[in-house]
Amino acid sequence: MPDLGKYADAVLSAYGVSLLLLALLIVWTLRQGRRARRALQEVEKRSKRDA
Amino acid sequence: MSMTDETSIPKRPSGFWSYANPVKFLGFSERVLPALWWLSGICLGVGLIWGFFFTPDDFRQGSTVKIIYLHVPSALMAINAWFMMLVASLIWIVRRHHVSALAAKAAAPVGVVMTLIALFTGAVWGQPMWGTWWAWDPRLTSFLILFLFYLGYMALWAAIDDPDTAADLTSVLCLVGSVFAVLSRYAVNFWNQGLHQGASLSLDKEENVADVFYFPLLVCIAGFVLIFLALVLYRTGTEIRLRRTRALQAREARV
Amino acid sequence: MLDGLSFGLAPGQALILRGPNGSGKTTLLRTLAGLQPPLSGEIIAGEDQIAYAAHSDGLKAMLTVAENLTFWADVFGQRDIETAIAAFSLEPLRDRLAGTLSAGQKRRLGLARMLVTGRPIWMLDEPTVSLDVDAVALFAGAIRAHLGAGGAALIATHIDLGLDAEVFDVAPFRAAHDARVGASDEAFL
Amino acid sequence: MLDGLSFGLAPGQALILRGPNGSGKTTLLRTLAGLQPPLSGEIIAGEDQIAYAAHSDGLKAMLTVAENLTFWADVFGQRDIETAIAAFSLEPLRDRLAGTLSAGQKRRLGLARMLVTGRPIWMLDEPTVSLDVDAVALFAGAIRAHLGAGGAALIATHIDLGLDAEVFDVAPFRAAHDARVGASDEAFL
Amino acid sequence: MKALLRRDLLLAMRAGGGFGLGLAFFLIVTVLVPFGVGPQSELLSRIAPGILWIGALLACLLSLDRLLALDWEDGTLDLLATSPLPLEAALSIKALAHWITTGLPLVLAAPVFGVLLSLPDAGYVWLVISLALGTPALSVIGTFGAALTVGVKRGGLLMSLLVLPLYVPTLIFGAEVARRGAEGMQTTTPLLMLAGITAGVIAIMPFASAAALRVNLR
Amino acid sequence: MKALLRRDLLLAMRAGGGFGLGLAFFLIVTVLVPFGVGPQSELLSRIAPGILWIGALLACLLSLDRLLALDWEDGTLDLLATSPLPLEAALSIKALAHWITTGLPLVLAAPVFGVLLSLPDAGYVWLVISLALGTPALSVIGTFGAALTVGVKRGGLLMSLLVLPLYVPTLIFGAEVARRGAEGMQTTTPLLMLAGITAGVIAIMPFASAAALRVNLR
Ligand code: HEM
Ligand SMILES: Nc1ncnc2c1ncn2[C@@H]1O[C@H](COP(=O)(O)OP(=O)(O)OP(=O)(O)O)[C@@H](O)[C@H]1O
Ligand SMILES: Nc1ncnc2c1ncn2[C@@H]1O[C@H](COP(=O)(O)OP(=O)(O)OP(=O)(O)O)[C@@H](O)[C@H]1O
Ligand SMILES: [Mg+2]
Ligand SMILES: [Mg+2]
Repeated sequence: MPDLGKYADAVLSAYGVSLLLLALLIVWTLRQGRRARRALQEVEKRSKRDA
Repeated sequence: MSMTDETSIPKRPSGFWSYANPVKFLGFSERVLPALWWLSGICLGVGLIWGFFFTPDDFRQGSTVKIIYLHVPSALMAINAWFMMLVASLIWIVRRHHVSALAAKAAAPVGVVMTLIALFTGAVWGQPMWGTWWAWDPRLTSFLILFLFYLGYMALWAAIDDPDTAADLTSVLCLVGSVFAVLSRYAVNFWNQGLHQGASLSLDKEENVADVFYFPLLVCIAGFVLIFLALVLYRTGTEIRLRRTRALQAREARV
Repeated sequence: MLDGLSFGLAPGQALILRGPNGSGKTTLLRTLAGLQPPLSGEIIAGEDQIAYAAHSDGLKAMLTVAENLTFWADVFGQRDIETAIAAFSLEPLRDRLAGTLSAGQKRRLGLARMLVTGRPIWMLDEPTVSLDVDAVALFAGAIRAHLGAGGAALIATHIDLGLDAEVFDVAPFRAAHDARVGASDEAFL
Repeated sequence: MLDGLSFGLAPGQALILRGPNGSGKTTLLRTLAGLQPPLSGEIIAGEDQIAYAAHSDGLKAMLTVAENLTFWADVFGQRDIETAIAAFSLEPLRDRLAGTLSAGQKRRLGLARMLVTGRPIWMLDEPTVSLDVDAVALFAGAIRAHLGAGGAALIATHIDLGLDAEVFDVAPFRAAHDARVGASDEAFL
Repeated sequence: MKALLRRDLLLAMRAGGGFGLGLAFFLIVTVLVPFGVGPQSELLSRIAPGILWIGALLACLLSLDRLLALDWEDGTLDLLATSPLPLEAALSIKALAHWITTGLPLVLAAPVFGVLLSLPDAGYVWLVISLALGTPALSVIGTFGAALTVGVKRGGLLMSLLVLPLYVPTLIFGAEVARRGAEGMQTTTPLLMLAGITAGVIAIMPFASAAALRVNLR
Repeated sequence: MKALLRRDLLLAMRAGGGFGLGLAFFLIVTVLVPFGVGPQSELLSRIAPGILWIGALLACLLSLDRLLALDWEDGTLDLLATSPLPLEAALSIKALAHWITTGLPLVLAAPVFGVLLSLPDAGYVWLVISLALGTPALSVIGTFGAALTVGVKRGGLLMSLLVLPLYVPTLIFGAEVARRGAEGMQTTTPLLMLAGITAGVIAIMPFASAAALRVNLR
């Protein structure tokens, strides 16, 4: 851990919040993607069965 | 991915424009995405760790200079994301490729998060450097307006049911909003007042920041570019699947 | 929506469009009027020859009958609203606010609007909705006069107007794929 | 609107309301449901026995079929939505957003809503609009089951449901004065 | 009761923008002010509490439009009125849902926007407290306005005119709490007044709203 | 052209509230501010130009809702689009009508409301000049927002979100003119910028509006 001196708060919060936002975005994106994939598979299965 | 074994796909042009075909696009993104995820992870990891742990403090800014590794790449990408959306919108307007419109839609949330990161890190950096969280300087101001445009853009997509209408209208909005994207990048050149840094990354070596900061910064920028690409590609795939689900459901509803 | 459909319309001729609900008559008329781009195919005869009357009349409740007509006449660069008023016997209603008219009277006013456009090709979407028998006769008379003066008319309707016009049934031209699946969905199927 | 009209409804009995457009059927049903105060006369049987289904269904496009039903079940203090789903064969549509249903499917969902209210007296305003033949049969079956379980139903409709119900024509009871003249105008006439 | 609340929140989330739009409007008003009055932070910090309160109030106001109108258009209100739930309760629940989707995000986001207006450090706590206490009153009063104008076509501006005067007392005491807090003064008196207004409004307004709505449903 | 303008003005007068509502909203916002920031006249007079500009802007914004929606609902827009009048011209005229019914009354009434906020004497002239020069831009930009959202049900809040960022430059320079005028400073630069924005917007925006409206009419 480098010595951040009196600006430790600023630097750490900048890194913390940014990485958190990025992580949230990635998690949200992946979850949405997985859900969309599942929904599509379901409908495709159904439409194949009907066809 | 069962969409690939659909047989009734009409013949489309080859070359670059062939990726306008949703199926072809999905296949492509499926292939390159793993590499993109890994590369962006590596670049971000290396760049941020290098920047955070292994660079010296600046003689004036102290340790706050480390914020540069987040602030500059995210601000850069926030603006570039809008330009990417602009290009995608133009392609949609001119050639009416659905994938292009969906790519613009998919990029917006990524762009907002980049904007938020840039705003936050900038504010946190500004407190020690300028003595204030926020100043109404031209670059900051137009950047904030760009943020509002991102919100409006996403809200407009969400509000309109018909996807083609939504794509058209958001394209028009994107065009108009580009004014502010340009301003937030070049406002410093137009008005030379304001607190914010001018170009410090120009290729002209004289104006650059010192090398110790410069190289890790470049790696971080690469990381942000790559993660942006990965996210947009993945999200575009999601949008395509959602549209296909919708189309199939609409066909079902008839029966 | 509709596939492989083609027809021409000569001056002095009327064409009646038939077809079940949702078969695409309104869509066809809107496309011809230039409000929607056709998916494929082309329209000969400029848009500026066509006057279009939709399901809704575009009348302002707070303007009088005469004011409504004058407005549309001005927009189309015409001056004379008297023939239109006479043709649909709107004389007694002249200074009533359009909002106080009954549904049938409103419709008559909406049709009178076609006369003040001064355009040769009329496209009418279900013009006789909520008209009673007398008014339908008035309307048929107006159409005949218009055709006699060298105009043409394309009318989507479910009832018999007593015009000796060609009838064109759009039902057989329904595209094979389902109408509900909009053009935009197709790329994803 | 309607004058001198009176009728009773016993458990297990259905009554069909007939009458031309604008004769006051909807108004009568809304009055009975307690949404409008009657001008004169009285309603025996508490409002809290009555479930009312209007022209519009009160469905939310952004909720799924099951969520829509669960909501109304909760509001009426019921739990069971399965019988309702089964009665109108909504099972395959269960997790579809109501906004993506076709008009007929929406209507079926709106009718299934009656089942989850758990109330004995159903008042239905043109329940079969936009239903096809199969769905009408489903609906008639649901009505029969409801009557069999001791419920009652009051149905305003223009078509024949194939129920052995009494038919009640409201037309003869139209008030002498014009319906267009609202009650509030009368004081000034 | 719970069902109605759950449904309203679900709809706000699904329909896109239920939560976001009010907040976005608040943000915009806050951003506009420095553009309007100029960016001197000493001036901004003096007017910050008041402006934040006005912004919150306008954001609340503009989202009232959707509070009842959508349910009115698709017939839900008719059906709710014939359900076992008393209309007063239903409207209270809808006001609560409106508060959760609009007021609560405003309360939570207000400190962030305070930064934009250089709110003095001492002000943040009091701003949040006053908004938390005052915004429920805004939602409840707004429900009354919405119930009054639900039958009017494009009644948005009309509703604003009816509702704004009713908002004034809440605004006066709410902003007073935030301003005194920011200036390090005693806040007890306006705080009590604000609490009193909110409590009174919550107790009485639903009856007025239900009465107005019954007339409109007729 | 003239026919459309005449009709829109006639409708605004007959329909009740065309002229009045925007003005009333302006009044209310102006009245709310002293409640919010406290009644010290020295403070008020400093923020008066900015607040008056923001008030005018919000009043403009809220009346946009009716600019196209009514014509959309009753089919007039369809018919106008098939008329010989180019849609760009029709929309410019409608923007002009909107300005006459909303912007112009604001310009005329602003001095009166300036008194409420103790605007310094030197400020009145410049406030009126800046509003007269800036409000046409607000109407034209607003027409674009209205054209974008005309198909959206209850799109009022969404439209605000889209339009407000576009209003920012006008606001910045408009308020700057008024403020500098009130403080007795040089106003040429912001005045030129304001005039430039208005001219540019009037020249370009109608095309964007017409494009958006054509999409919505499809
Ligand atoms: C809330 C405050 C801030 C915001 C919104 C902000 C925004 C931006 C934007 C929009 C860019 C331009 C990116 C591009 O053109 O690609 C940028 C770049 C930059 N910012 Fe900030 N910034 C803020 C605060 C700061 C502070 C406090 C510093 C340092 C003291 C700083 C240092 C830099 C540097 C060095 C660059 C790169 C300059 C260039 O290459 O053009 N920023 N920032
Ligand atoms: N925006 C839209 N998106 C998807 N489908 C649409 C849209 N607009 C219309 N349709 C569909 O297009 C079909 C044709 O509609 P159209 O209004 O042309 O029918 P029509 O022949 O005029 O019927 P009617 O006799 O009832 O007026 C319908 O099935 C309708 O559902
Ligand atoms: N708010 C109102 N003000 C004045 N008249 C009204 C109002 N609401 C309904 N009416 C009139 O009351 C009469 C009865 O309407 P109602 O809706 O009950 O008819 P209905 O029998 O249900 O007709 P339909 O078969 O078309 O549904 C109509 O003539 C109508 O114009
Ligand atoms: Mg039709
Ligand atoms: Mg009825």
